[in-house]
Amino acid sequence: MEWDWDFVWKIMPTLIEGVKITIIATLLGSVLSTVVGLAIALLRRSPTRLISMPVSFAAEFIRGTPLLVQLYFIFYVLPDFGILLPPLVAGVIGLGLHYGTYTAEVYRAGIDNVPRGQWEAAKACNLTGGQTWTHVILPQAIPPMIPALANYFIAMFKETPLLSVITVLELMNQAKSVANSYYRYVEPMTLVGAFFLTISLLSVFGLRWLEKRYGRIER
Amino acid sequence: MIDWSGYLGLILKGALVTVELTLMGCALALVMAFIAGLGRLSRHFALRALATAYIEFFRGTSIFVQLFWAYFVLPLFGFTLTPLQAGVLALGLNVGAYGAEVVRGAVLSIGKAQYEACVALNLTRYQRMRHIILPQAFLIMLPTFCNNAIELLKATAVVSLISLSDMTFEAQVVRAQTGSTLVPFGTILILYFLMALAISRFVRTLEKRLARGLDGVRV
Amino acid sequence: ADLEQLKEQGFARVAIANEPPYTAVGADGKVSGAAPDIAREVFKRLGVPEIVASVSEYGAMIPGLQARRFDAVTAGLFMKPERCAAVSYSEPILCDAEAFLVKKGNPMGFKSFKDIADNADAKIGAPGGGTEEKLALEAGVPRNRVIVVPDGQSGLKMLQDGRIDVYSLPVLSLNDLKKKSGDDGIEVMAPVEGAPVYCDGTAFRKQDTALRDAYDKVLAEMKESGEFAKIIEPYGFSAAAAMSTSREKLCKG
Amino acid sequence: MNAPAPEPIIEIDSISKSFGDFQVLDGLSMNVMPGEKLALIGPSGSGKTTILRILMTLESIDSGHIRIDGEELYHMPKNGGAKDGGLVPASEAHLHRMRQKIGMVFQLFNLFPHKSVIDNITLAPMLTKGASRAEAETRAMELLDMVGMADKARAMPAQLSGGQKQRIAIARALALSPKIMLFDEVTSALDPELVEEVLNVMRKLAQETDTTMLLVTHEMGFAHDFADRVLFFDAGKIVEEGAPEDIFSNPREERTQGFLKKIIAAGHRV
Amino acid sequence: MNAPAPEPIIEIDSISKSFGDFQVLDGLSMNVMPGEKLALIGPSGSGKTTILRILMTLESIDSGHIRIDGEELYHMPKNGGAKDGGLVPASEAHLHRMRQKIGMVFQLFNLFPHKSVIDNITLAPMLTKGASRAEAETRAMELLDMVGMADKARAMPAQLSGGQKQRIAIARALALSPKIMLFDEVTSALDPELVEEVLNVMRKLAQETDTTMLLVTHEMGFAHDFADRVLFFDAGKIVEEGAPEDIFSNPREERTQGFLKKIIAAGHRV
Ligand SMILES: Nc1ncnc2c1ncn2[C@@H]1O[C@H](COP(=O)(O)OP(=O)(O)OP(=O)(O)O)[C@@H](O)[C@H]1O
Ligand SMILES: Nc1ncnc2c1ncn2[C@@H]1O[C@H](COP(=O)(O)OP(=O)(O)OP(=O)(O)O)[C@@H](O)[C@H]1O
Ligand SMILES: [Mg+2]
Ligand SMILES: [Mg+2]
Repeated sequence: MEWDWDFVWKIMPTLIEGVKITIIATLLGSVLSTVVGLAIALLRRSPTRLISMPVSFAAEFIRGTPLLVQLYFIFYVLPDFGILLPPLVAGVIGLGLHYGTYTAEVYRAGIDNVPRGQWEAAKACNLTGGQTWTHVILPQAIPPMIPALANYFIAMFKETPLLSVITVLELMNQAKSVANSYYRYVEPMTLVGAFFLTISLLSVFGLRWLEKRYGRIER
Repeated sequence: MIDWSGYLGLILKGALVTVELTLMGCALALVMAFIAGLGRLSRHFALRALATAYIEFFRGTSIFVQLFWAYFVLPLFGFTLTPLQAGVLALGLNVGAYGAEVVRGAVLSIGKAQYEACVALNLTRYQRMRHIILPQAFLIMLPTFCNNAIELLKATAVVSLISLSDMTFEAQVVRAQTGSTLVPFGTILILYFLMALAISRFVRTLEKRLARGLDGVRV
Repeated sequence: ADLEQLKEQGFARVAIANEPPYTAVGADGKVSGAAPDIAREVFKRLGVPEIVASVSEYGAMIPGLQARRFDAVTAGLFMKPERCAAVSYSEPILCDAEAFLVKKGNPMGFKSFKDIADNADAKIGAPGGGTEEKLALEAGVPRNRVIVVPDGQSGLKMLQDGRIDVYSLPVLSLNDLKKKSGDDGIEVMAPVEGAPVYCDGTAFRKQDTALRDAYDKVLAEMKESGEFAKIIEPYGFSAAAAMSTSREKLCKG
Repeated sequence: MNAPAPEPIIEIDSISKSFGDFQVLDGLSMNVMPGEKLALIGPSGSGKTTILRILMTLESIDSGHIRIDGEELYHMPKNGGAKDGGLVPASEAHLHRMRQKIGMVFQLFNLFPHKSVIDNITLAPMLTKGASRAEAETRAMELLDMVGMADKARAMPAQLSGGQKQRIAIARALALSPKIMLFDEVTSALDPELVEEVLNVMRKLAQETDTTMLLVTHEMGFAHDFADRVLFFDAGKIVEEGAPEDIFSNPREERTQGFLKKIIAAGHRV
Repeated sequence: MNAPAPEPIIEIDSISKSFGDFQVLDGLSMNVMPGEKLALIGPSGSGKTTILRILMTLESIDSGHIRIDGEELYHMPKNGGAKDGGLVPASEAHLHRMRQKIGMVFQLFNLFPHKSVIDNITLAPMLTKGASRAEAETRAMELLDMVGMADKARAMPAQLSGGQKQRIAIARALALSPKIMLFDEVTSALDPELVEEVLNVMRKLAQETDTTMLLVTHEMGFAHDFADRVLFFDAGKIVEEGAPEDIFSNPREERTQGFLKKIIAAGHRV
């Protein structure tokens, strides 16, 4: 089967429609996972075991099971319990929750990497808990996390094809739909691969820059 | 009346395929991780370039695209793989690329001090790697390898897309035949989680074994 | 593959869909259903004792055939001119008409794809790359109101949850879905006005016409003898419909 | 003079502290008078750091009482101050109030690496005392002057040498004007050549202010010059105490003698 | 005695070394005689560590020559030894052979944390000299005896104190029986109380073996006792050298005087 450029041009507009959805889903998913991750990280540190234990278990459970299956659950099972979400919203929630459990680990590591001496110095300066977090710990913890967070956003981007099972017409779904209508797999799949590869290679440079900019804090 | 026990048997049969895929995929990923990870640290430009290309390509393109390629496009070039082979190949190569970065990072994280002690003791390059760097680096790799293995386990769900009858696939079959979503998908969620748990238990035991006597070395 | 090869290996690899009653998978994992049952019987008479069926997505069937992953597709893959150009079909086997699954009483009054296009609020669910998707688009339903649904159960669920207003599949598939759901709040609207009756055939690789011709010969004998009807009618399919048309007619469109 | 004998500013009353199975302090008691300069010396692991950390509320105590300036540190009156004599464990708010009286300088400086020198110093006054930026900066510049670092006000900590960092850390602690200052081996992480500049600042401090100071150190020579009183610790107990001349020249206890001998042999001047 | 004057075991011949723009050594020359014990002292950043690291081939040189035991270290004869006088940069194999003559002990010990004490010591002899395990262990036990650590042969490094780790590091370097031993501030990372045990081992070593030793230290008292000759470095140059008595009691150069004064003021004994 040989490569057909005319076919490529013909399907391009359809694929670009898919790209748009893919990007929107990734951006919204990133925002949600950033928030969810911080919430999980802070709740897991709670001294109350009644809070920290269930949160830990839920996070471990979500992290140990495939996003694909979780999406099925959110989209097809939750309505039985009265929760009916539009496809894109369900997809963003799935991505956000799933990747939130990863970003929670990034936050945890970032917070743990702030030396104990900083907590103690904050106490010796008589700062309150809230002041310690906002003025001392988070400003030091967050910049070094940025590259790791960005890494997960890129991974999330590459998992958006899963949203096709809940009828979101993202790039992969558009490509499959095109492939199904014309019985040609090579061009759509290769284009999708090339697209992902391009974004990923660009993001490698972006990440390098982020690492240089935020990666280490001088002590 | 639905024969649930029979359908559960079907899902368990799928679980076996999932386990098989995970084990073989992990084995391939481990081998690739060491080859490419050490390749990136090589003195020879060609090896470094090759390893980098492999890593960036497989990390850059989505696992979905890789699967579709391995399954639908490779045969057009004359390589016909069974679904299982295609699945193991795509999963192993994909996760191996991520593992390679873990290997590289761990080797680099063994400080310059250990490297210098080796020079002072007149060990050769190979002896240094074999006796000093890798044994210490491996311990550092293990936790991340554990995460990678769980990632691979979860990614096996995607092979249902190339009609390999893994657990997710069988759940979809059961869903179509019985009309129930909750039961098959609830079951596999739990099974996936148990498998993930088994992986982390195994790695943690291994880690404890290897770390014996090393307390206080790693923070 | 040619017949000799298949005889030698002792089985034929066929792609089936995960869609009752075209295909059914028993609790013991055994594959039955109208399409595989016919294929099994025909191949047996051709001297190929067994079929190995693998469930596949509709969209993946023809590429899989081309990539030599299957020797044949027996899955309710309806004959249409474009498909006839891509594969070699046998004579018609399972015929079915398009139908709509709607809420009880068909509240929006859909009789045809055109009706859906005319109702700006209506959303229709259809399998990706399937006939129904194409019919809907051709009737003028805009892309954003045609929801690509991965499988029958998902479509049923989305209708029940009000995510779509109508779900389109062949009559028998929808009947089966409705029966399994046990839901009295939905009904099957058939036949859809203006939608042609479709028939599937067993699909072979484009160049495997010799195998296809051998297959046709046995199929014709079975139709003649009434065995054909005996196999497919319990699943609800009509043998008469299949025998009243031909590949030639269907492939012309 | 006929003024009544002043009250101790720190009263430690038979406190105990364990880490897991390991008992670091077992019923320790001691008093410190206002303005007193105290040196705590003793072998590694004897609990010197632990005492300072307890006073700074970085560790809690298992039993006993500590009074700072006449007020309980780890306890507070039941019923919000009703004088029925009952005590309950201190709330975070109580600890917060008590910490205003105490400042601490750490071995590893613990400057905030993401803030400039002046911001390190002004942060706490602005946040905890509600000082305006202008006030806080004026005071900070005075302190920087005192530690000889006025020209580095806008530098980041990473650009400073260890000795400079430690002088900033001292200024930061002083910015809150605590009544009590705790110093834990403030020179032991410094290059030998940088030690002197920090010790000079501390000598000045000891002479110029009447702040109460507790100092843990291995620099016996400095302890000698600096302290009004020296406490020798071993295994969580005060083995010997007295004026520096007595402790360093005529140690009574065998353990003290042994310790000083070792330190001298290791090349330190007394 | 009429034996001919022995050849120097180390000849350093106007070597230069820069890190980026920063020139650490600029045409430095010096010789060391076999069996000599040399102390290198001088302010921080003066290049003492760099010299040791260059001798251990941990850094390369930009120009100049070094001869160890009469053989070029960083160069080798062209054409595999043909005596045409031409030299080319040393190959890895040449460096490997030359390193057999030199051992080094680091400030931070650099023990292999995943190997027991005895394995740390036997590893290199078994790998680089092809010693059998039995031979290597016999020799290791002798060395452990010498450093007073025979009872810790099976311990892991993490279970040892700093002083114990450093004694193991010394034993490990000695296990290869190098002709030259390099020590870079081997006590400066230790708690003051642990310094003495390491210095004792080194004194013993200096007396008992005729290994050539180069020692970088800030412990002036120890340098005084240990060394046959003291070199005072500043900014990559030898400012002054001589017998310890002369250098420490009557330093000629102003820079030396200033340095020693500072060190003494910081509380170190000379
Ligand atoms: N957080 C902790 N957990 C467990 N043990 C601790 C902890 N902090 C201190 N210890 C132990 O308590 C003992 C006393 O420690 P402390 O730091 O007070 O000693 P020190 O007198 O300051 O010694 P050094 O001169 O070495 O600083 C030591 O044995 C130490 O190991
Ligand atoms: N790898 C390097 N890259 C850049 N500069 C270096 C490097 N190693 C050493 N230097 C610089 O070279 C100079 C000499 O360093 P060296 O470590 O030899 O000094 P030293 O005399 O051992 O000092 P110290 O007493 O502090 O150990 C210093 O200014 C140092 O900053
Ligand atoms: Mg201490
Ligand atoms: Mg040095």
